[in-house]
Amino acid sequence: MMTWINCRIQVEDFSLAAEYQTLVRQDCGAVVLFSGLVRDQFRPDSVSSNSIDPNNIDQLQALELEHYPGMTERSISTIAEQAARRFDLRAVSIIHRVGVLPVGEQIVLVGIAAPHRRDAFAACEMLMDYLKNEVPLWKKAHFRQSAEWVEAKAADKNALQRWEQPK
Amino acid sequence: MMTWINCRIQVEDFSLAAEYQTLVRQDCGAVVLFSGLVRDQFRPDSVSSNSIDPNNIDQLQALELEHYPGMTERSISTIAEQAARRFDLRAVSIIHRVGVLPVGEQIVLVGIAAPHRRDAFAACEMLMDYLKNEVPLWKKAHFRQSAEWVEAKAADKNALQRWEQPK
Amino acid sequence: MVQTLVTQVLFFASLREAMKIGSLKLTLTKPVTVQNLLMMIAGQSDRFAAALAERELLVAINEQLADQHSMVQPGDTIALFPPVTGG
Amino acid sequence: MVQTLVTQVLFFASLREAMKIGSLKLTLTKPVTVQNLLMMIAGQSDRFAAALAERELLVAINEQLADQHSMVQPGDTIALFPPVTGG
Repeated sequence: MMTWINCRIQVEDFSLAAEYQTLVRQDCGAVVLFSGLVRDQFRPDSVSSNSIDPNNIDQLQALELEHYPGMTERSISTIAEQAARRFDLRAVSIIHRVGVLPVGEQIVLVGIAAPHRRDAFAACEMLMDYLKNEVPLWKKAHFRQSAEWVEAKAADKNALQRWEQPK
Repeated sequence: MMTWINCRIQVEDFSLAAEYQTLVRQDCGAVVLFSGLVRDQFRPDSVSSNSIDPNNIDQLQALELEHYPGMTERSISTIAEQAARRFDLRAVSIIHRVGVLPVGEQIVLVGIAAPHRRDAFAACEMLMDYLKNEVPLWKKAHFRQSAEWVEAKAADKNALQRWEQPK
Repeated sequence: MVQTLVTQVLFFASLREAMKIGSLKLTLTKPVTVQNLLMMIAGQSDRFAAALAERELLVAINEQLADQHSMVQPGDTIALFPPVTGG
Repeated sequence: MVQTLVTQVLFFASLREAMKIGSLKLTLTKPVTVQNLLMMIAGQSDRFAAALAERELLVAINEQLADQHSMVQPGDTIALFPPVTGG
């Protein structure tokens, strides 16, 4: 059974509603959509990092997304194809934005259409775990008073173990 | 932390895009949406059920959804509150349609907004498993030449075990 | 003033169709188990007896899921239905 | 005609900032391991050496993830970067 796969890296925002419409099809009873957004984050002010004074917190303004043009697209297509081989899917859509994204902006969309919900949920989660670990994208957090590269999380790396298959 | 909960039973269609907008909030990095749709189904014609002649298949026309007014709403609110106690969620939206829904129509929407994706995915899956097992809703399948009540699936019942917690 | 407490029993989905009624009313003089109540209904007609016997049944008392051994109080609203298939 | 095969090395994210360059070109006369290549780059300046030493590094050869022991052929495109944080 063929799976329709649509992967895009873009600066522009995307419409979740429009992507949903491209995913829906008559032989699919389940559509799962994941939208990742730039979330309000706070941290102690860099000049007084031991303070718990609420006036001394630095607030995230934006995330800056860098990528490796060419490899990023190829890498996203590869994980989409892996998901399509592993689960019974009819449509996969992955859109990842790059550039400077202020708080509240959409970063990433993963959408899956499948005959049954378990395949759709599993594929969507697997693709998010792979996006976090295997695709050349990097986030820089711009706070009001400073900026720093986001560190990779052990929890994201550990999440990959769920998808390991016996050889 | 408060969780905003919105549960509705309705005959009318819903807009996934509009529900997404109500879920999005600045402290949430993850929104997961599940949309369940009436899917094309085929089965051997009831007058020749042993035949594998492709001309003798009966095609689903619509699902008819019956509910227990009052208990259905209460039961959906209860499972939403259970999910909100168990996971770190900021918004939960559950909409379930009733009445006659032709192939291609939306049946159910479960939407979750959470600071982190794992809570959002888990809550959305848990709510779908509970909707399939604990909420008084019944589907009748109307084929071209016959109609029959949908049987509860063992797989849906087994799925509940994932959410059992040690006492 | 003595109030007669009517116990209403609702049927849904395939059970409603097999019973050929959506609900019936009973007057209970004392609490009974769900199992007792089913026997009382089955005793009213062969059709009811067959409808109740031929499928797995779930029961709700006042909109809360219950089981065969739960007590039904006079005035309660009981719902009987097959396993649910929503979602 | 003898063609000189230039090996391009790309840097991304925090590594790019620490190197203060996005890429550099090397002329390899024979295949080397990724580890050898890193030593060649580190040997060019103290800043390069510090930038490469102070973080976990991932490597891609011709847009495919590789490791320290993978062979780099003259003409390959190499990318060096910190662990990814997209999604």
